[in-house]
This record gives sequence, C-alpha cells and structure tokens, in this order.
Amino acid sequence: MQTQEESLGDVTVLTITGHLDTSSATPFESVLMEVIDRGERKVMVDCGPLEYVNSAGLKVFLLAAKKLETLDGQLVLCALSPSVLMVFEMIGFTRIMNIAASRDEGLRMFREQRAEA
Amino acid sequence: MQTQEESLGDVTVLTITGHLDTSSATPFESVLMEVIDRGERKVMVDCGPLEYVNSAGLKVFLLAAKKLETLDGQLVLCALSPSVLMVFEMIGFTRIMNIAASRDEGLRMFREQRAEA
Amino acid sequence: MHEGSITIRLSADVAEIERLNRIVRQFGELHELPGRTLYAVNLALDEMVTNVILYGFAETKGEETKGEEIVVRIEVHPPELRCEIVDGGREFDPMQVPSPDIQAPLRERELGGLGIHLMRALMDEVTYRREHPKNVLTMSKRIR
Amino acid sequence: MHEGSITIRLSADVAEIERLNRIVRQFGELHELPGRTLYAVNLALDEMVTNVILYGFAETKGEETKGEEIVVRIEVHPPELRCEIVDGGREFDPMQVPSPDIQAPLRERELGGLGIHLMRALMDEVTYRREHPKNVLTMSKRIR
Ligand SMILES: Nc1ncnc2c1ncn2[C@@H]1O[C@H](COP(=O)(O)OP(=O)(O)O)[C@@H](O)[C@H]1O
Ligand SMILES: Nc1ncnc2c1ncn2[C@@H]1O[C@H](COP(=O)(O)OP(=O)(O)O)[C@@H](O)[C@H]1O
Repeated sequence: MQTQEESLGDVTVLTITGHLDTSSATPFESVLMEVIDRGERKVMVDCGPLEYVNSAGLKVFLLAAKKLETLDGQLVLCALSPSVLMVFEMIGFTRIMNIAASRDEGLRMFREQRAEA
Repeated sequence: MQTQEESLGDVTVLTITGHLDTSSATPFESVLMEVIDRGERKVMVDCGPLEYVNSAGLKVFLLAAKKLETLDGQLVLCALSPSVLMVFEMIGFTRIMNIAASRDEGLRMFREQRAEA
Repeated sequence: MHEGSITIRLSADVAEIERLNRIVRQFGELHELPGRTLYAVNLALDEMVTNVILYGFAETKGEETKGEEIVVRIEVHPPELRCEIVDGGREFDPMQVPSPDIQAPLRERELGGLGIHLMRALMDEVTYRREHPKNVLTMSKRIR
Repeated sequence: MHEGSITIRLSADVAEIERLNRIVRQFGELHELPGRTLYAVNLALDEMVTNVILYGFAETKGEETKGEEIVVRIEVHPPELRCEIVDGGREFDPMQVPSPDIQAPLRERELGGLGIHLMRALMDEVTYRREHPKNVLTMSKRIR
C-alpha cells in the first residue's frame, strides 16, 4: 500500500495504490487522520490503483467518513475498481459514503455540497 | 534466450542468458554457426546466466563441438549452473566437452591446448 | 483455467496473513481464475484466517500456542472453486454470528463485524462443522 | 513446500510447449519446489510433451488432429512429486526405446535420442500404459 497526496483547490486528494489489508490499514489510517487533524475538510481518496481492500481497510474508510461528518467535512471516494466497488456494496457503504466514478465526478460532489450550504 | 558476444584476445565469448529450449535452439544455432563460419576457432560459451536447457539446446552444443573439432578449433563451456551441469552429466557431455567452472578456467583450457600444439 | 489444488499450512501468527494472501494470488494467476473470483476467495480466506489468528487462540495465548497450525486448502474444480480452513482454535461457528446492520446511517454504523458478513456475501455456500478438536469451515463459489 | 496439483490441457501444437514450460515453472515457484526438482520435472515434461506433439500425431497430421488434446497433471505429495501425461497419439512406449550410447567419443556421438534418456535419468520411477486410444505415462520423483 502506498499513498500520494495532492491539492486540487480546497480538496485534498489521496491516491491509494496496491493492497489495503490488515498490515497496511494502520499506516493508511495515520495518513488520513493526519490530513483531517491538520484541518482539511474536503478529502477525496482516489481508489483507482487500489487493487484489494479487506475489512481492516474498510474500517479506516468508515472511521474517516464518520470523523469528517462530525467536523462538517466530507469524504469522497472515487474510481473504485469493479471488485472493490462490489465489496463496498456488500456492506452497504455505497449508501452511506460519497462514491464517485471518476475524479471529476468526485470534485463535483464537493461543489454540490457547497451549493446546498 | 539472449546471447551477447565479446572478444578476449583470440577467444570469442558468447554469453547465453535465459532458457535454451525448442523454440530458441534454432536462433542459438545460427549465432554459434555464424561465429564459426566467420573463422573463429576458439569459442567459449559462458553459461552462467543460462537457466534452462533441453535436448534441442543440447544438440546445438554437440553440433558446435563436433564442427569445431573437425576444423581444429575448440569449444569451451563455462560457469554452468548445478542443474545445467547435472543434465550435461546425465548424457555424458562432461566427458566429451570442455567444461570449465569459470571464465578464467575456461581461458586456461585454450592456453593449455596451445602449449600442447 | 486449470484444475488443481493447493494446501497451505500457516502458523497462528499475524505475519502469516500476508504470506497467505500472496500465495492465494499466485495460485489464482497460475490457474487463470477470473479476477472477481480470485478477489472473492482471497478476501474470504483473508478474513476467516485473520479471525482464527486474532480470536481463535485468544484464551490460550501463550508459548504452547506457537505450534498451532491452520491448514487452508483451495481447489479449482470447474465450474466450482472450493476452500477449506481447518484450525485447532476454540470452537467457533461463524454462521451463528448475526449480520451487522448494513442499513444503518453513517453515524450509527459500527466499525466491527464486517469480516464474517463479507465472507458470507462473497461465497455461494458455506458450511461449518466441528471435528474433534478442530473447526472445519468449507466454502464454495461458482467460478465466473 | 505446499501440497497440491494442477491439470494442464494442451493442444498438439508446438506453440503450446512454451506455455507448458511457463506454467510448470510458475507451479514450481508457487509450491516452493526445490530448484533441482523443478528443473527435473520441467525438463522431463518438456521432452515428453514435445515428442507427443512432434511424433505422436505425425501419421494423422491434418486438419482433424487440430482438436487433439494432451493432458498433463502434476501432483506435489511430499516426499514425492508425480506427473502424468495422457495423449491420444499413436501407441508409443518410451520405455522400449534403447538408450543412446553416451560413452561414444565426440565425433561418433549422434545428435538424437537425448529426450527419452534424459526423462528416464531425471525421474525415479516411470511407467507407461496403453488405455483404450490413449497413452498414459506416469513419472515420479522424490522431492529434494
Ligand atoms: N475464529 C474465531 N474464534 C473466536 N471468535 C471469533 C472468530 N472469528 C470471529 N470471532 C468473533 O466474531 C466477531 C465478528 O468477526 P468479524 O465479522 O470478522 O468482524 P471483526 O473481526 O471486525 O469484529 C469477532 O469480533 C470475534 O468476537
Ligand atoms: N510420442 C511419440 N510417438 C511416436 N514416436 C516417438 C514418440 N516419442 C519419441 N518417439 C520416437 O523416439 C525417438 C527418440 O526420441 P527422443 O529420445 O526424444 O530423441 P529425439 O526426439 O531427439 O529423436 C524419436 O526420434 C521418435 O522417433
């Protein structure tokens, strides 16, 4: 598992590559929490190069989504592969998380929220 | 299979890499025969990076050794891996071919022959 | 796709999970399993073996558990793929665990309980049986 | 090392030999076979399957042979490795082929006849049987 951080305006994009499993869940959680703790409120995780995620990894996404919600922020996930998306569906995450097909669609999700506010 | 050619004095060294099998035996035969046909008489094949050889490849070594013998030349093979050496032993090639543990030992085999002449 | 099988013996140590996942993926590539089927078997085995390692020996944690072995067998027998996990941990039937509430809104969603639910959703048929001092979990899935 | 097996179905086409060799090597890596054992099984299968493709269907060469299938099975069952080749080519028992003269001096050495000799030298036990329209060659080797 590797992550790479970028800024697109006020959105922080983390691209996650490889396998998010029991051993890499903790480092991934640290990266995400560091971003939130430093004050970022619009966080997008680009899952395009994410090949595998297990329940330990799924918990990290849930944790980050919950935390951002309490802080009036938003977590958006984009570009999930069909297998990863299937797993998100199986546990109902597609209903409670913001999941976009692409980066562009993900960025629009943040904008839409701003328009509502 | 890949080959690389070098000259060490009057010795032509061909280093063979990878798998010498039914499909690569013909290209390898062409390379060896081209060297002999252009007049080289001291030919060493460095088998250090040779991972695999089957009977089609073994025939090429036999063919080149026979041809060089009739031309008063010499074929030396060096640095065979344990598995490749085992195969050479199983078919009696270690008795009829010049097989050296290293390049240096192989070069000495040519010099010894020169001393005898 | 190539018919065949593999038996993987693991010790009850979290470091073994990565080894298991690597072997399962290599097996899937060798046998040319479709990507989705490989993902499913990889994830189901990862979750169940992780549970055995984390919870199965929890009560007896100590030096004598070091020798505990978990045996995973995968069999490609088109049109089906079968897996079996045999462990000597305490008696535990994952089919008796209630599903988590996957309809709950975000703030009410609990963090745990995803592993067994995922395994059950990924596999077509799951059976648990207790054999002497061993748990035997068999899972099967139509390859597609 | 991991117990297990694979069944590989090949058509009687020389291009299939490279595919066979690749699968055999991947299988050896997955199952963590010792290097020498993997080399031996790789070489023995390469030689025997090449012969079936080159000679087994020689007389019936034509369009209708395109469908001919060769089935190779490898089984790791420590301390032994077993292989089986089943083909529908003409009846041929490699154990009846006399060994080449491996004592002959260089100028008298013949180029052919190495394949079967190598297979027999590499394997610990080889048996051939004819089953209906099929040749069945089984080979076994102690893993070391
Ligand atoms: N092999 C096992 N032995 C004993 N208890 C287990 C075993 N597997 C799972 N459990 C129990 O079932 C619960 C649910 O497991 P699971 O669905 O994988 O989610 P999680 O591990 O996130 O809690 C675990 O928290 C644990 O209490
Ligand atoms: N499957 C087969 N069907 C018919 N004839 C075969 C078969 N395999 C081998 N042979 C015969 O046995 C001979 C010896 O085979 P082998 O030892 O592999 O050496 P080579 O292929 O170099 O001749 C072949 O030349 C061929 O005539």
